This record gives sequence, C-alpha cells and structure tokens, in this order.
Amino acid sequence: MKTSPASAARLAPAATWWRSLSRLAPWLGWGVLGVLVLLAALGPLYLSAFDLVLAFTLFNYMTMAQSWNLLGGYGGQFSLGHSLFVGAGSYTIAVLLLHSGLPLLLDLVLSGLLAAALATLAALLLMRLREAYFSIGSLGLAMAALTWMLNWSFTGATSGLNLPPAATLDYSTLYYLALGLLVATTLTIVLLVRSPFGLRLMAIRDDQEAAAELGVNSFPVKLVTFAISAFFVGLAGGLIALNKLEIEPDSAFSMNWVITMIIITIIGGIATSTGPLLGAVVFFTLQQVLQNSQALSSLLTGLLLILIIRLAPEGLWPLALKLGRRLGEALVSRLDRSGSTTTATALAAEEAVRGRSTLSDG
Amino acid sequence: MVLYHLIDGFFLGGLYVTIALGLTLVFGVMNTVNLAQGEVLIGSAYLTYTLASLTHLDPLLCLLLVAPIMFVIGYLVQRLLLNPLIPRGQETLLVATFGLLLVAETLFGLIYGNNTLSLSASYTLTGVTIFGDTVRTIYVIALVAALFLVVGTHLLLTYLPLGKAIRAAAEDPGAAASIGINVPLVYGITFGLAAAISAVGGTLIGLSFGFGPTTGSSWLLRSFTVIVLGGMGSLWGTLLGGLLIGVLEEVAASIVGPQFRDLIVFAFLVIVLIVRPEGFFGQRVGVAK
Amino acid sequence: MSTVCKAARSLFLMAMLALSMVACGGTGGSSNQTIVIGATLPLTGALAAVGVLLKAGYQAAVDDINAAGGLEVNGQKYHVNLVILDNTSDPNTASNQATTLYLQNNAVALLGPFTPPLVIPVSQVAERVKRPLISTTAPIEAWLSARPSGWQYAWDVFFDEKQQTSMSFQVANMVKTNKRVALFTDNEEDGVTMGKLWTEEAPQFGYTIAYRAIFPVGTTNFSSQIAAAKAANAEVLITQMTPPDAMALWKQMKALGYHPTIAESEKGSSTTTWMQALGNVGEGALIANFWSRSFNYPGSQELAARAQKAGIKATIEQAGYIMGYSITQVLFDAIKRAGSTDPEAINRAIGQTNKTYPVGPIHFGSNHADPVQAIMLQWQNGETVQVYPPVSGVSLEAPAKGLA
Amino acid sequence: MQAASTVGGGPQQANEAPLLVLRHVTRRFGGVTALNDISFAVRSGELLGIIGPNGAGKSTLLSLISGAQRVSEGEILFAGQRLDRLPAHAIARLGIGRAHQIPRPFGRMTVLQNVLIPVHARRNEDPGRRRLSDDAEEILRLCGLLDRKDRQAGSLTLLDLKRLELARALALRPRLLLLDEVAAGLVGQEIEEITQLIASIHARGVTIILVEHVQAVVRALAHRVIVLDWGRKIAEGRPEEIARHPEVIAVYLGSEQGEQAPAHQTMSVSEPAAAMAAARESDSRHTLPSARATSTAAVRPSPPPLLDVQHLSVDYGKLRALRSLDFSAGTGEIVAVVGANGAGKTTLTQAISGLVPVSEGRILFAGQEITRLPAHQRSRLGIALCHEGRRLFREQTVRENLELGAVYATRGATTSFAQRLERVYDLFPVLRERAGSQAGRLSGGQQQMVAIGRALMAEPRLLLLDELSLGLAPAVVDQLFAALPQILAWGISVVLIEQHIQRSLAVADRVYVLERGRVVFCGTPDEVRAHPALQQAYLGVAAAPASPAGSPATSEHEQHPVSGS
Repeated sequence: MKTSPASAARLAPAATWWRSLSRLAPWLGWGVLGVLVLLAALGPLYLSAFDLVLAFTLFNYMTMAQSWNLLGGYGGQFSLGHSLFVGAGSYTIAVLLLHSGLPLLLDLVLSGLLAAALATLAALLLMRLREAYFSIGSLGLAMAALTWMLNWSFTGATSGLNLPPAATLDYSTLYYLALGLLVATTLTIVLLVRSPFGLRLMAIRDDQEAAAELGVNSFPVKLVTFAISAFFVGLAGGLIALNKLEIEPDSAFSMNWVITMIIITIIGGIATSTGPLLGAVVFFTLQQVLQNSQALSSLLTGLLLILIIRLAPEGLWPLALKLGRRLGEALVSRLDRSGSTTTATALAAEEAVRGRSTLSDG
Repeated sequence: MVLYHLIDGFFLGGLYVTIALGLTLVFGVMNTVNLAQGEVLIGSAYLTYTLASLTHLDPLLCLLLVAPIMFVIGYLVQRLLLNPLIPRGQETLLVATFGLLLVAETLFGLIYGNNTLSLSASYTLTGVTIFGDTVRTIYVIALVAALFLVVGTHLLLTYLPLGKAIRAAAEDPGAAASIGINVPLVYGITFGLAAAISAVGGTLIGLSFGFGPTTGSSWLLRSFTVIVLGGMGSLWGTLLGGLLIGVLEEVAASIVGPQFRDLIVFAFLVIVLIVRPEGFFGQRVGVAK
Repeated sequence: MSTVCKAARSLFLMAMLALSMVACGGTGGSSNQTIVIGATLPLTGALAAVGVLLKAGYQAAVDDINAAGGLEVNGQKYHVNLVILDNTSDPNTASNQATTLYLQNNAVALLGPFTPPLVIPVSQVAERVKRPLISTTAPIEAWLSARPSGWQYAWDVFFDEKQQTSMSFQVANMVKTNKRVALFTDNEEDGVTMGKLWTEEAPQFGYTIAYRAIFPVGTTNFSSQIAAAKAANAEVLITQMTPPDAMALWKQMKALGYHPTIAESEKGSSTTTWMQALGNVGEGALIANFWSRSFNYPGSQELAARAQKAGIKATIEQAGYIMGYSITQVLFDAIKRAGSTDPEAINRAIGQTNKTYPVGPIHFGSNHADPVQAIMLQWQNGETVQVYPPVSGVSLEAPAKGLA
Repeated sequence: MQAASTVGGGPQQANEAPLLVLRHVTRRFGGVTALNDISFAVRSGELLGIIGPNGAGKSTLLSLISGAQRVSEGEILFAGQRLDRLPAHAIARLGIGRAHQIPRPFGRMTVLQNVLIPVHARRNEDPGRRRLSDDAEEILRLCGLLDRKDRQAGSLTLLDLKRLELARALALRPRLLLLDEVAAGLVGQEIEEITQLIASIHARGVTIILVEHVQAVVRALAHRVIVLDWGRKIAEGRPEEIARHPEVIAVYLGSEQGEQAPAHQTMSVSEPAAAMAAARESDSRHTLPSARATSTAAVRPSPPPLLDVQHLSVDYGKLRALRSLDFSAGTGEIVAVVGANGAGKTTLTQAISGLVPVSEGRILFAGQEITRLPAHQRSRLGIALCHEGRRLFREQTVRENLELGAVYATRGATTSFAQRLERVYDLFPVLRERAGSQAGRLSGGQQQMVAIGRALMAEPRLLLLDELSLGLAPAVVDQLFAALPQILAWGISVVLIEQHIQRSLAVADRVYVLERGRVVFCGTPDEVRAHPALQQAYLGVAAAPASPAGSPATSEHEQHPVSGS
C-alpha cells in the first residue's frame, strides 16, 4: 500500500477502513481456507467421474508446476530436464507394482524418492553450470535418460510397462491422492520458501557470490532444492502412471511435461506460490476448451506465452494483484470522497485482502 | 568399415555445422539461446519447398530467395519481439523463443499439413566415391557449404565494417553505441544473418532427409551438442564440433549399435558441459578472431 | 499470516475451478434419441496420414446410418453422434481424450486410433471405465502382450503378423534371389515385435538374416547401415519403420547404390506421401495390407468409389477408409444385437460378431482379436497393386524399380 | 549488538598475535597482475585503512580475504588458520564480513530477509529462530534501517543500500569487517553518519579493514593506513605520515603538477586540519547552489554553447544520480569536471552521449535537441565518448578499433579516413607501430591512446574524456595531456574528467565541481583553486567527522524527499 502520507491524511476514514480490513485479512484467510478445504475434500460427493479425472489432471499440473517453480523460480535454475523426474516416478511405481509386493502407497513414496535421488545425482553433475548452460545440461540429461529407457529391456524398452490390473484405483481415490499431493507440495514449498533455507535459496538466485560472502554454502542448498523439486514431480509421475496404467518412454519422459510446467509457471507468475496454481487453471482451461482443435490450442498457448513475456513478464498473478490493488485504492478514494463508507462491497474487501499480501509475495 | 564410418561421419558433420551455425552466431553476439532454432531450420525448408514446387527450380537455387526472406523474418522477429526483452535477461529470452517455437510448429502444421516432406533434386539420389567408399553427394555439398559458410562468416566478421560492428556490439554494446554503432540494428542484422545461414542448413536437411512440423526439436538438440562441444558461440568451434559430432555418431553407432547413437550423443553433451562448459575450441563469435 | 492468506488464495482458485467443473459437467450429456460414439485419432502429428483415413471411414459409416433414419435399437431409432478428438499422435493426449469421451461425452463405445503406442493407452482407459473399444492396429501381438491377463473391453481387427511374416518370404520366393536378407526395424513396439518374427521365421523359408539394423525412430542418417547391408550382399530388404525414416532410408539407398531385388517397406509406404516424397525412388516397394481392389466383399467396391470421390485415391488409403467403415459397422451391429445402449451388453455383443464386412469376414477370437486376411501390395506406377496372393494381370516387379 | 560481548576487548588489546596476516599475496588475471607481493598484518581490534587510486587493487585485496577470489601466490592467515584455501562461505562463518563498494543486495528480498541470511549462517551458535530474528532487528536498528525492514531491498536509496551492506556484514557477528568504500557516493551528512556508525562498530571491538576513497573518513578513523598503487603497496604508516608521503602525493596529484602547485598541495594533503577548517568555513552545501547560479551565468560563453545541458536529472531506479544539473561546453573549450567518486561525473558523460536515459531536463548539441536521441545517432552528430576503463574492443586490432571509430561516426566529416588515421598516428606514434596488435594486449597507456584515437577517428566536435589517466604511470599521463592542445587545435571541444585534479586545472578553461549529482561550483581554474568548495567536493570533507550529528533517521527523511515514492 503505497499511499503517500499526504494523501493518506486526506483520505483518513477510508484509509482506516482499509487498514482495519487488512487486519482482518488473516482471519478472512483462515475462513476461506477452511471452506475451501471442506469443498475440495468433499469433491467426490458432488463431482462426476469425469470431473474427478479433470481435477486429477489439473492437480497434477499444479503440483508439477509448483515443484518446477521451486527450482526454476525461487532457485533461478531454469531446468529444461524435469521430464526426467516425471518418467522416473512413473517407471518406479510401475516396476515396483510389477515386481515387488510392497503396498501401493509405499511404492508411490518410493517413486518420489527415486526421482529425488536421481535429482541429487543430476545436481551434482550440473552444479557448476549457470543460466543457459544449466538449461542445456539438464535438457541433455533428460534426453539421455529418455534414450536409455528406449533401449532398456528391463522396463520393456519402447513398449514400456503395463501396470497390473489390480493396481486400478477408482477415480475418487486418484482424486484424493492428487489433491493430497498438491496440498503437501504447496504447503512444503510455501513453508520452505519462508524458512531460512528458502532465504538462502533466493539469496543464491539473486547473487551467489554475495551470498557466499555472507556464509551461504550454495552447494547443499542447490542439491536439496533440486531433490525436493524432483521428489514431488516424481510423486506426480507415479500418480500419472496409476491413472494411465500403461507407460512407455516417449510419453513418460516426454519434453511436453517440462514444457507444460514452464508454460504454467510463466503464465501464472514465476517465483510466486500462487502463480503456478493460477497458471495451471488458465492453461488447463485453454486445453480443455480447445481440445477439438489442438492446433488452435497450442497456437494460443504460444501466443499467450509471448504476450505475457512481452507485456507482463511477472505473470498473471502479480498482474492481477497489481490491478486489484489499484482498483481497491481507487475504490477507497472514491468512497472516501463521496463520504459513504457504508457501501463496502465484497469486491473491495477482497481486493484489500489481496493487495495487502503483495508485499510479502516473494 | 571403420574408415567408412569416419568418412561418412565427417561429411555428415558438415551438415551439422550448417544447422548449428545460426545458433552459434546468436549466442556469440547476443548471449541468447534461441530455442526456436529448429523451427528456423524447418521453416526455411518449408519455404524452399514452396518455392521449389512453384518455380520448379533447384532447391539450392531457391536459397537465393529463401535466405533473404529468412533474413528479413529473423530481423523482424529480433527487432519487434526479442530486442525489447534483452534488458530483462536470458531467462526471458529463453521463454520468448520458446513461445516462438510453439507458434511456429503449429503454423507449419496448419499451413503444410503434418506429412513428412522432403526436397527433391537429382543429387540427393547420387553418391560420390571417396577412398573407395560411396558417400551421398548431398553430404559432400553440405560439407562444402559448411566450409563456405564458416569461412564466409569469419571473413565477414573480420574484414567487413558490418562484421567489425557485430563483434564490437558483442563485446561491449555500450562502447559500440558510443562510437556510432546502432546496436539494436546490429543485433537485428545478426539475428537475420543467423536465420539466413540456417536457411542453408534447413534446405540441406530437407534435401538430405525429410521434415515435418515437429522435426525441429531434434535438430535443435543436435545443434546444442555441436555448439556445446565447440564452445558456445565459437565459429571455428562450431565447425570442429559439427565434424566431431558427425564422426562420433557414426563411429559410436557402428560400435554399440545405432539404437544407442542418441544416448551416446546426449551423454557426451552432458559430459562436455560438466568437464569443460566453455567447450573445447575457442571463444565466442564476438570476441573470437 | 501471509502463508495463510496464500494458501487460502490457492484454495479459492481450486474452488472456482471445482465450481466451473460442476457447471460444465452437465453439458456433454446425451438425449434419449442420441447415441454417442467417440474416437480419439491422430489427426495431426506423425501418424496424421492414417488418422484422417480412419476418420473419413468412421464418419462415412455414421453418416450412412443417420441417413437411414438412425440406429435401430430395440425398435427405437437413435441418432448416432460421432465425437472425434485429435490426439496429435501423442499417447498422453490419447489417454486423456479417451477418458473425456467415455466420461464427459458419455460415449457408449470408442473407435480406436492407430498403432500400438496410441491404441494401448486408449485400450487401458476402456478397461478402466468398462466400456468397449474397437480398434485396428498391427501388430496384434504387441497389443495382446500389453495386458497379459487379457483384454475385457478392447477389441482389435487386423491381420495376424505371423501370417504377414511368412508372406514376406513367400513373396520373395516369387523371384530368384540369394535368400540373404537385410532387416531394418526401428525400436517402436511394432518394429521390435516384427523384427523378432522375421528373424525367427526366416530359416523356415530358407532365408538368412545377413544384416540386421535396429535404430531409434527419428534416425536420419543410414549410410553406415546401408553400407553394411551392401557388404553383406543382401538381395532381400525387409523394413518396418515410420514413414519419414523409411523415406530417408530409400533415398539414401538410392544415393549409395544399394540395389535389393525385393524391398519391403512396412508402415513406411502406407500412404501416398510415400510416392509424393520419393517420386520414382518409391517404385517397387512392397507393403502388407488387408484390402485391395481385387476384393469383392459386399459393399467394398462401392466404398472404394466413395473414397475416390472423397479424394482418397490410392488403393492403400482406401483400405484404411474401408477398415474404418467396417469396424464402425461392427459396432453398430453389436449395438443392434445388444438391443440396448448398455456398454456391458454392447461389449458382449461385439464378441458375437460373425459377419462379412466390406473389409472381409470379421469374427473375434477369445483373445479379442480378429485376424483378417493379409495380402501383399506393391507400389507400381504410383499406385498399389496386389502381388500376393497373385491376381491376374498384375505381376511382381523385381528388382525393385525405384532402387535399381 | 551482541558483537561486543562475544569478541570483547578493543584497540587496547593490540599486543597479541595478529588477527590477519597476508604474506606475499599476488593475484593475476590472465596476464595482468592486479596485486603484486602484498604483505601486511592486522592486529586484533585495529582499524586499518587502505587507500589508493582507482584500479590500485583495493577491492581485489578484499576479495582475496573474503574468498570471493583465489590468490595466485602467497598465503592469508586468519587467527592462525589458512584462509586462502577455504570457500567463501566458510570464511564468512569464521567471522569475516564484507561490505561491497557497489552494494549487492538480494534485490527481490526484503531488508529483513537480507539481514537474516548472515544471521542464519552463524549456525553453530543457533539459539532458536525467535532469538535470531531479534538479533537481525537489533542490527537493523543499529544501522538505522529498522523502519524499512519490510521494504524490498531493490527499492532502497543508495545510502540505505550502503547501510544494508554494513548491516549484512555485521549480522555475521564478525571479528574482522572488510569495508569497501562505504562512503563512496555519499557526501556531507551521510558521510558523517556512516563514519559514526563505523566508529561505533569499531568501539565494540570489531577489527576493521577500511578501503576508502574519502580521505576524511580514513583520517578520522584509521590507526594505520596502507597505500596501494597499481597492485603494489607503496606506503604504510599512520594517517598523518601517509599524508606527507611523497610517493602518495605523486600518486594522487601527479609529480609535475604537484610541484607546480605547492600551495594547493599543502592545503589539501599535508594539512588536513587546514582542509577541515576550510570545509567548515564553507559551512554547508546548501548555500552553494545560489553561488553556482551566479558564477555559471557569469562564466557561460556568450555565443550559444556547443553543448548545453539544462536541468538534467538522471535516475538509476530509485537513486537519483544527477539532480537538475546545468552544464555547458563552448566551441574550442576544455571543460573539466571534478568531484568525488559517485558525484555523478561518469553519469553526466553517459547522459550526454546517450548511454543512460534522462529523467528530466534537456540536452542541446549545436543547437539541436538530442535528449531522446539514441547513442549511436549522437555519436554521428559529433559527440565522442572515451569511456572510463577505456572499453576497447580488446580482441580486435588497434587499427580495427580505430576503423570502427571512423566508420559509423560523424556525418559530414571534412577529412578523409586516411587523413584522420594519419592524424591519430601522428598524435600517438606508438599506435602506428602497434597497428596490427590486439588492443587487449597493449599496456594501459597505449590502450588509453587507442581509446582516445578511436574517439577522434569520428572527427567529433565534442570529446568526452572520462578518467583520462586512471591507473596510468605519470610519464604516460604527461603524454596524454600533451596531446590535448593538438586535439583542441583540430577544433574539438573537450570535457575532461580527471582524478589528477591539478593537471586538469592546469589545462582547463572552465571547471565544474560536482557533488552528489549537483553542480556546486563552476568557474575558472583560478577561481576554483581559491574556493573551498573544491576541497569539500573533491576530498569529501564535510563538517568535521568528530562532531556528533542528529539522529540518522530524521536527517534521512530530510535528505531523501523522493525515497517514499
């Protein structure tokens, strides 16, 4: 809220109103949160099977973009190789279901862990690289993994693997798994970014040398970030395999995964925790609405990406916040001028809530 | 047989040089990775295809028109889209060229359909005997073109005022501007030049193999390997890198089997990046002699 | 505090989405008078050339039944609504779209895409939602092995690959060769399966695999492999690879002076792009198929004429059209027999199919697959003609003209 | 501040073994030796000053200690432990904090978050999160940043960024603090504030190495001073001794002019007390703008000047680098611009040549408005800039550099390319000999000649020379200055920025004194020599550093009316 002192004085009543609203914001937030958790948790009660599938896919998009954003946005490491972890997760759960008698949930966790282990290895290899070099290096790794999987007979080479029919979960179970994963991912990343660890991560992104001179060892920070990011992507990969029941290298390790993550994050807002969620909704809606004309869909996606990067490079979420704040301020000042603070619309209230949290939106 | 792989890989490498040269130029001068390089190549191939089927001229002759058109397209894209983004850093440019990739891929499909097309000319179906082994004539042409392009680009950068301006802008845009060099214009020209050079690479792809709307990305990956090996942005490095990758691919394919060819190439890409990110040969275009 | 706010905001979005989903949920429903049939097809991307043929075939069958007043089920006429989505040749998209068609559009059954990489994920969806799918894909073996416990709701019509492999050698027997084979297969499911079969079957027919090349899809340079095949003195060439790769291979064989007597190009030469891209070089290539102009099953010639009118001129493309038409009819017949739109009933009825369709007689085995008769076609003067089993007026051209 | 309790002791405890020892430390960059065989020791609790001209290697020295760069030869010991093998973060955790000359904030994070990073780095004494953030706030209070703790670091003013640099270094609870030109770019009140801050930190027992250009700060704080020049240590001693050291005088003033202007030398260097007195006499800057206005009007040449800069303001983000500045240069004039580091000299030349965007005001050149013209077009109108640090195209040959200067430059040139090339070769004969060499391989002096030559090749009407003699040996500097009359004879006006102030006064027709982005004085060299404003601006001597000032927070608000926007 950047009202200058002078104007603040002039707009005293509205500003007071505004401030008291801001003070209410956390409670409002809790309230909305509670309602939403309830709404989402009860999804299967009022959603059709198809809606559940849609939500499942959307949640996975959100999870993957959120995880990519941890490394690419907060960490400043523009990975083009995250498809590797989707594939690793998918294959791990398939192999475990086929060859081990472990319970399904454990298999799922293991698929995330294997992706994280691979990521640790990748991070060790790519640690020294920055900017374009890192991007190309990560892409190279993902492509090497894909070509390896195309030839590995243990995982069925190009034919891939088919999950045992016994592993077939009903759609509401899948929905809950994806929802749980999304909530876990988002919470973990939000908390992480706010922790000392997150501070170190962002410091490295902003200026690695300066950070080192303030005692930040970039090595473990990058390593752990890479691993966490891959862990959740790997879990999402496992869920995707559970839904598809059939996996093969070209689609499990498809470049499209990382492309999707990047597009979603950029559209929604890189290095914000809400951006990937919003971006996923926009991207997914576009995809669903235009699924009869794939060409138009990808054309629009490409154009949207170019438009965003050209006109609002921070992404839609920060843009929405900015516009919201401006609208809110305009409303407050108008209300104040007319002297009627009684007609406080719900819209203005919401803008106040949003506007308030911009400053903290890393 | 080993000799054959060496020879064939060497000539094939010439083709790789022509496809990677545009990427090198753009990275060397603007420090930008053009993710749409594959689409520049394929787009040129489509243009040549259109022109060749309209005029029934030889595809290589069509280049005389296609290269200038690609130059103009590249110039406009740089000036209108990329140039304003330069101050915002590499990531932004990466995303922008990525958007271009998506748009171009779709447009190709919409305009030309999804079938694999290829350019035909008599020399795509003939071979040349070298050291007792037959090599496709088109590869020999590609190698000659590669040498011609690298030497030509080198001469341009070294001796022509424009080339010197490009190198100056690459090394220090601020200093270049203050001695009268129009840096955005130079960047635009460089991008256009890269696109024009890629027109040669694209047409050679169309002649040697085939192309469809989505073939671009595999050529982008190939180009990455070449320029990483040669040292990102180095002109002579690209020449050596291209030839080396060609030979490596063929020899590796013959030793461990063609199905592992890509695995070896990508593993090599990663290893080179890790061991020597600056590549093995020389420096950036802008600052290389 | 802001953590809470942020989480709240995130969830708020999810709620909006959930609401929008609820809002959209009702739109795809079917009225009493309509039956929805779905298909996710590769209309763009690498497999688009075949996808459009199947689409035309499916559409023609549906148009016919609607023109006849609709599909009669239990005395009531239903309008058939065919919903076709483009999966861009991408398996992930195909899987998602199949789910959409079944659950959102309430399709009672799906007609299949093409090739194992697309058909298998769609088949898995059919099993999951327990609604039928009829597809056409080779090789059946690859499709069957994807679900060792057996398919319950997915059905496949295509010729048997064992039959196809023996045919390759029987055709080669028609001319004099040194019986040395160069075998080129890519590493896709069908390439792997077929490569294995040819290797196994060759000795039975007195052929030796003199050179064997396996390579990934998208390989561009075949010089080394061609040189090796040449060095192995292989006069019989058998290939199973995607059209772009096959075209690259053919051009390079021409350039490098490899002249096989027999040149079979499975999958690669399956559409007219083969001749468009290769010109004369493509002449003489052999390809197995399930229909040719010599077939005289009921309706098959009329369909060919209709396809011709629709711009589908080459025999081999008309075959795809006719196959598409036929399996749609199989589905219609099954629905009629089932006497209801209940997917379970339809699925049971499909299993009872036993009738001759334009593409030939169709009868599913217990493994849900129907092997139709395979024939061998050869590209001659820009058109495919049947060379095996031999028909009058057509003879096998050897050595392969384009490569000579 | 916790530092006091942990470290304890102060300057008194100076007898024990040295805290930091450098032995024969050498640092090379490719072929260039940035530091050559430097040895010295710092006692615990000492405050060591390091001074020297730009390019002397001061910042490099700090980078070697902090681990940001590796030593090429020699060793560095801290409390008996080898530092030169440790990574930077480990060095930081040993308790060595560094504040950079050019602030390097984590721009997308808040001020508090910036400070929390080093606080969290002290892991081994982790007493819990609550305690740590209290600690951070404590440090922010000390540095006067507490009320801005939730602001994005990228939006701070320069002074606040400098404070943030300090705060971050302090948050490491350092035993040794490396301060790199913390006062650079600050003047008057601000210098005073920062000086007090440093003094109070030092009083708590922190050992400090202070690299500083503003000698007043050094003099007020340092126990001992080391002078670096061109990578070598040329002197070491108490501040007063250093001020009389002949070699130091030579480095700062140039041997020749140093002799020619003994009076000034005495005043500015040898007698700090006098300088301070003079500064006090001038009282405050606030009276100066009016003086500037009158004197500018008086001296401004009567025909319309070749270059006329009116009310020029330039902003770097939130930082205003030039404030409504008036400036002019007539045909055939040499105009000298002097001022402390960060006064805005380079910004002025860059604004004139179009390399930085102008926020307010106009620039007229030969009667034409060029305020919004891109740089290359201004160059073609006849404005040539010879950059600070030369910025040659190092991989291209000397001749190519000269050619580049000619090809894209002034329209309507009267001389041919060959003539101009001859002129440059005649001016600097050594360039003719080295025409085929790569510019990057030449010595610094030769490179400067190429840079001037490249600018001259455009046949400009105005030549902007930014730091003509930076880091060059006196003999070379003599050569460069000898070329100026010839350049004038070709009808080229010159704007000269030069740290050898006596030299520039000797050749200039008029002199502008810049301070904190404003012109504080303008007049003939003689007037300037006689005026105390020169000392104030150039030496940065404001009010006496010893006198206590008001609370930093309140003065900050007065100083930065724009900071809230």
